[in-house]
Amino acid sequence: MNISAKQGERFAHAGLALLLLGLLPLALGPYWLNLVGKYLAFSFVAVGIVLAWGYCGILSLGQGVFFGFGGYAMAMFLKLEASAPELPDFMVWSSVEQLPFWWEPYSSFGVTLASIFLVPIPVAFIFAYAIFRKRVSGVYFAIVTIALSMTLVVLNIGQQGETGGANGITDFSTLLGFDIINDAGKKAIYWVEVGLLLAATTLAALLLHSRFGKLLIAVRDREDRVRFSGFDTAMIKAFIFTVSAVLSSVGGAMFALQAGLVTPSLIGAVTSVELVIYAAVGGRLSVVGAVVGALLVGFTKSYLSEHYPETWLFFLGAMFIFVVWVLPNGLADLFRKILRVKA
Amino acid sequence: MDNALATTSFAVASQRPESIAASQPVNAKSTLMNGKILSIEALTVSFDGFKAVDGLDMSIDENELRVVIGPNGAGKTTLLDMICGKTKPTSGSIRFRGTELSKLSDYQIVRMGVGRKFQTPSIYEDLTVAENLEISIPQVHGVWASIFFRRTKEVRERIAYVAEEIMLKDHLRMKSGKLSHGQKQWLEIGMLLMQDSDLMLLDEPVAGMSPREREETAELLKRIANGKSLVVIEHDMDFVRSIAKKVTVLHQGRLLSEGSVEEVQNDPRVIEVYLGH
Amino acid sequence: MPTTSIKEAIVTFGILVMQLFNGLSLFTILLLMALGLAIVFGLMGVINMAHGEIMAMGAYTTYLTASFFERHLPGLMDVYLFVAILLAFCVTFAFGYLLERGFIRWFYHRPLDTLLATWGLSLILQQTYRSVFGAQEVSVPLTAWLSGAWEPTESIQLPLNRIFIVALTILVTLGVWLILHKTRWGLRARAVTQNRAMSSAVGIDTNRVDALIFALGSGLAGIAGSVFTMVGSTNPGTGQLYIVDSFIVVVFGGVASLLGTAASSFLIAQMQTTLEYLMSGSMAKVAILLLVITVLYFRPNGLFASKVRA
Amino acid sequence: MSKISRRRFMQISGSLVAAGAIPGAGLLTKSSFAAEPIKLGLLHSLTGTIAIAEAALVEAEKMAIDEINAAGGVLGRMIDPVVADGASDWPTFAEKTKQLLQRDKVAAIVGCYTSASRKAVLPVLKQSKGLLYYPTYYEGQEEDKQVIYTSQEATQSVISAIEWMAKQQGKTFFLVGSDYIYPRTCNKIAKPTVARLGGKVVGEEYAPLGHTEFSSIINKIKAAKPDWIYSTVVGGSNVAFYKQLKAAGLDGGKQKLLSTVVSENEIDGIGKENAVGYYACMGYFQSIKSPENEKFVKAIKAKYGQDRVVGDPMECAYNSVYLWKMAVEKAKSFDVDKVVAASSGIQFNAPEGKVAIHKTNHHVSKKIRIGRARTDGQFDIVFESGVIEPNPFPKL
Repeated sequence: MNISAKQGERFAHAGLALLLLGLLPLALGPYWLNLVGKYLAFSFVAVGIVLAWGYCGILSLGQGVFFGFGGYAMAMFLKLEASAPELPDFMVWSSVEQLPFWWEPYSSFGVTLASIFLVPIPVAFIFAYAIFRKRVSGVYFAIVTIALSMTLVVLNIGQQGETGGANGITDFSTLLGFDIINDAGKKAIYWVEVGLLLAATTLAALLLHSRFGKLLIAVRDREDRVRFSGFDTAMIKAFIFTVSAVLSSVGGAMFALQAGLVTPSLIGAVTSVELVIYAAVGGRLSVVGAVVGALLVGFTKSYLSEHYPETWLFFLGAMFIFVVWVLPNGLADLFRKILRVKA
Repeated sequence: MDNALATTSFAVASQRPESIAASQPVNAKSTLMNGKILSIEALTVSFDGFKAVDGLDMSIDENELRVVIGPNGAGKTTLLDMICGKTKPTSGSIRFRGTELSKLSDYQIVRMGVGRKFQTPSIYEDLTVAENLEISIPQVHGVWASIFFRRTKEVRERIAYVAEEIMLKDHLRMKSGKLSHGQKQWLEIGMLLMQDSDLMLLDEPVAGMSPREREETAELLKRIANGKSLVVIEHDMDFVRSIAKKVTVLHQGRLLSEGSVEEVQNDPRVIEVYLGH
Repeated sequence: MPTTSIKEAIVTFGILVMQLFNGLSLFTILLLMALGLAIVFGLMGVINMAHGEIMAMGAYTTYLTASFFERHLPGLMDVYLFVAILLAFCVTFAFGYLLERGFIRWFYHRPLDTLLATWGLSLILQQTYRSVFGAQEVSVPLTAWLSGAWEPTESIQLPLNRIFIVALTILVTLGVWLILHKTRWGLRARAVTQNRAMSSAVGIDTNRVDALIFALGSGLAGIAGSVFTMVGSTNPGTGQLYIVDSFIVVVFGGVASLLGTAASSFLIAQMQTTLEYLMSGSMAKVAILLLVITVLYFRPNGLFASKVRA
Repeated sequence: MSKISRRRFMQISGSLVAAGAIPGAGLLTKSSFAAEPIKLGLLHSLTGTIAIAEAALVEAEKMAIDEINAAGGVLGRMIDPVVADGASDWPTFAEKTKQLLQRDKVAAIVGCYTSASRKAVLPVLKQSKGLLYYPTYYEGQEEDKQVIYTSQEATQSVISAIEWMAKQQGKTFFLVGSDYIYPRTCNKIAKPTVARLGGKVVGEEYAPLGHTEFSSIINKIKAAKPDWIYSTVVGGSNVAFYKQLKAAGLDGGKQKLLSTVVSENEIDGIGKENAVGYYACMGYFQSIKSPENEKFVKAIKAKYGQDRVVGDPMECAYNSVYLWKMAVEKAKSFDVDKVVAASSGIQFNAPEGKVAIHKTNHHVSKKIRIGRARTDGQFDIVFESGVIEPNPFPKL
């Protein structure tokens, strides 16, 4: 079967929607569906990484910063709801007697939602634009982002009275009064999550098909040339970085809901590197591939560690090497080859 | 006689560049700077103490096609880098129609109307020829404008026109990475045409081309020069002879000689530099 | 009482001297840690995320050597460290050579993929250590003559093992510098890393040179790992502790510059010891990371990158 | 396990029970599926940074299970351990708890080491009505319905330790810890205790988790010249801290050091010669002289090798399995609520002596001991308290 790239892509998007809306919810019990929900939270980040890294060549090892931000924002709201009218328990142990001022806004769900979507925009944009204007790129950018995420982890753990420290924020069970721990609650969150994710993948695909999408590729391959066509490439890069930051933040918020806790490790370097690997496994040039990659790596991790608790890292490591070595453009490439999609 | 002229022009050039320009016919598109599109004064740049360009004075007229030659390391590419903002000069000034360029960033310089073609063809190999040209459309430089950009009839016509001009109209749908080396060079020139630059800086546009392609390129450049100013760096003297009216010779970051092809070729300093090398 | 105040002053002076020594010591530790990476990453541009695990390999080699000496040559325990350092170098050098030939070289044209593939490798190595040596830490005995401290005055104690590390680092750094700048091989190595095509054209076997540079970098990591058993812990995850710090040191200094790596180690070490004395450890770490970010902002290619013609 | 192998396993274990034929147990195993093994979850980090400390606990737990199975199991059923890897990642702990409770349907879980991992699994325990035996000393401040805490909480060890230290020599203290909740809570308990005893805290320092460079902190200690250093530095940092202390001349001579986190297992990594002379405060030491302990240590060595050492958390992990078994037998049921109810007041003759689960607060009352590290990596026990009641929510 020979199909064009455009057809192939539509096919992939439709397949993804079918998988997430139909097959998985029908086939899986609540335990696995909840795990799928957790992996899907990572797939938001993976989509952002495809946009920023796959298409624009920006390798950020600090996506965890925004993932963590979204997660903590949501968790703070849930924790306040869970402990109201008292202070959150970890504050009590740490002798924090008054709610820190930066917690105040998170007692409102509207503000929490808005901040998950909006706060990353100025933060990511200003940070990225300043850095890209100075032409910090490649590994240097990766190191700056990794240093940033490490800084935040250390700060977060150090301020345990206000952030929950190494324990993170745990033990919340309701969202606006709805139980989010039981199976029905989890399923409702799953539908919201899938809705958001499909919206994100669709928007990402539209973005990539616009002239801006071509511009991203141009920046990735020949940034100089783009500048000498009169573009402020720092602006382009900062924009796509901001988009990926917002996606990460939304993913983090979904993670907090699905996993029922947030911890500093979400912000850290290891999570960030793993997230890049999710995208790489699925295919750094495929939005759908990124989602599938996150699902697949997450599933593999859970499955292997369940059945080979002592040796599963061997398999996981081997899988990463295999994918990078044999399928540099990830599983999406494999599908393209199988379906003979024309480049 | 030739020698004498070259000497005078060199001497004059290093002191008051305007005087030469004044003796040239002026096609007054802009009279802001006595018909000069670009004027460079006392331009110097040093890398860790090494002066790649050293006190250079030079100017380009509106609608002029100037060729810059010189041995390796003469500072030719560095000169173009400074004009287009890729490298910041240590001192001196570069004025484009009266505006100082050395303080602007590269993309701002481009938006003023200065285009640059690099030594090795610098195109987007993962995009098609049409997409390469489309990205180079001027005035649509913002992020949002790019996202909501529509490929209108005008756009398509303009792309078709330029593609015709650069002899690639049959390859519009092709991934540009698959073009031949010469075609890539043309595509990059085409991108400058799309940009509608008034001053085009071309670094070795015929490198790696077959003799036939060189001829076609020479014709192309001559067509372009009708209405735009061009600065071309080139090694191939046959090619230089076929397009140049006026040649500037650089050596060790300084201006060595300036004049017609014959004048500089007979300049003893030029001969010494080339043969002594 | 004047005598107490003099005593106080002596103590304060002692602390000052020891703090300065700490700075020096940390400088050499960071330098030793980053040296291998400066070669592998700085010169070759290979991002090897398993570099930390290669250090751990050096540490485990040292552990095995120590166990062997304890069991079979107890009389020679005093010199086991030298044997261990040498062995650690040889083992990791050989591993590095094989790794480059069989693995890394497939990724030269895609540097960021190296990062991902070597991340996978690092997982495998960690699990290997865990399976072979157990998840717990192993203890590497300290040679008798390196335990304790040199006490020039009553209030100053300078740990002997740290003095040893300072000396060793100076030796190793000097050695590396001599190899790279004073030998024919070093000249070739630098030529290859700067212009592969040209070097190959003038008849240098670039494949061999690549493998040897990578092996040298790995060998240096092995030495570092071996030496760090004296001050730190040895467990399957040891490598992870060092890798990010090493990258930060190398990048901060500006890649492709051994001098930069040295200078950046020095700066970070002095900052860290001073700040840790003045504020809490966490805040000191935050301050240093922020400094790194700021410096990279103003000098995007690191502290000591030279301005070159584009 | 495939169907066939499971059936075979049931046959084998069934015949084992029949052969074991403990009087009384026979009555309970009359129901038709009596021979089916009961699953017990063992949830610890086998990979990642915490595996250093946690992996050994699984071994002790497995040994307890083997012993119990060899003696006929619990309520006539064999215990089938289900090991899960928390991977030193708290969300993974939550995921694995869910797996153990919802898919493997374990009767109880013995697991977790860090407080963070325990906090992560609490909501899951609550949701799925699980039961966790938590075998690690920790900072207290918690009393969850679904958890039995089988090691000492902070007041039990910290207050005893400070009181003992204050009696030995001068009363100035320097507190050093890793920067997270256990050290900070311990120090929060230590400070008023020091004040109550008329002593003085001359310094309090925290190093980031995983820190390996302690020279500046050591200089601060030298400048403050305390009589005692009270350490709650954990994990790999510990190794670096002890090695560097020793090298810097703070070898426990003039200024003494006591830690509430260094057991024999940690000394294995620190190196015997680096730990000599430093004190540790624990509920259990391998060098305790009692028939129960000698048997325990011998069994561990027989199973896992002669050079294995046993530390406090391993012993508590071992106890946990037995405490669960006893509660199940008392409740005559595997039902979590019944087991929890039956746990109240249960006593076990552990290797460390008698430990008893508190009537109400889910913690254990036990003796606390202080030991001084010897050249062979073992401790000379220099102090043994009376039985101390747990007090997870101290008024300070």
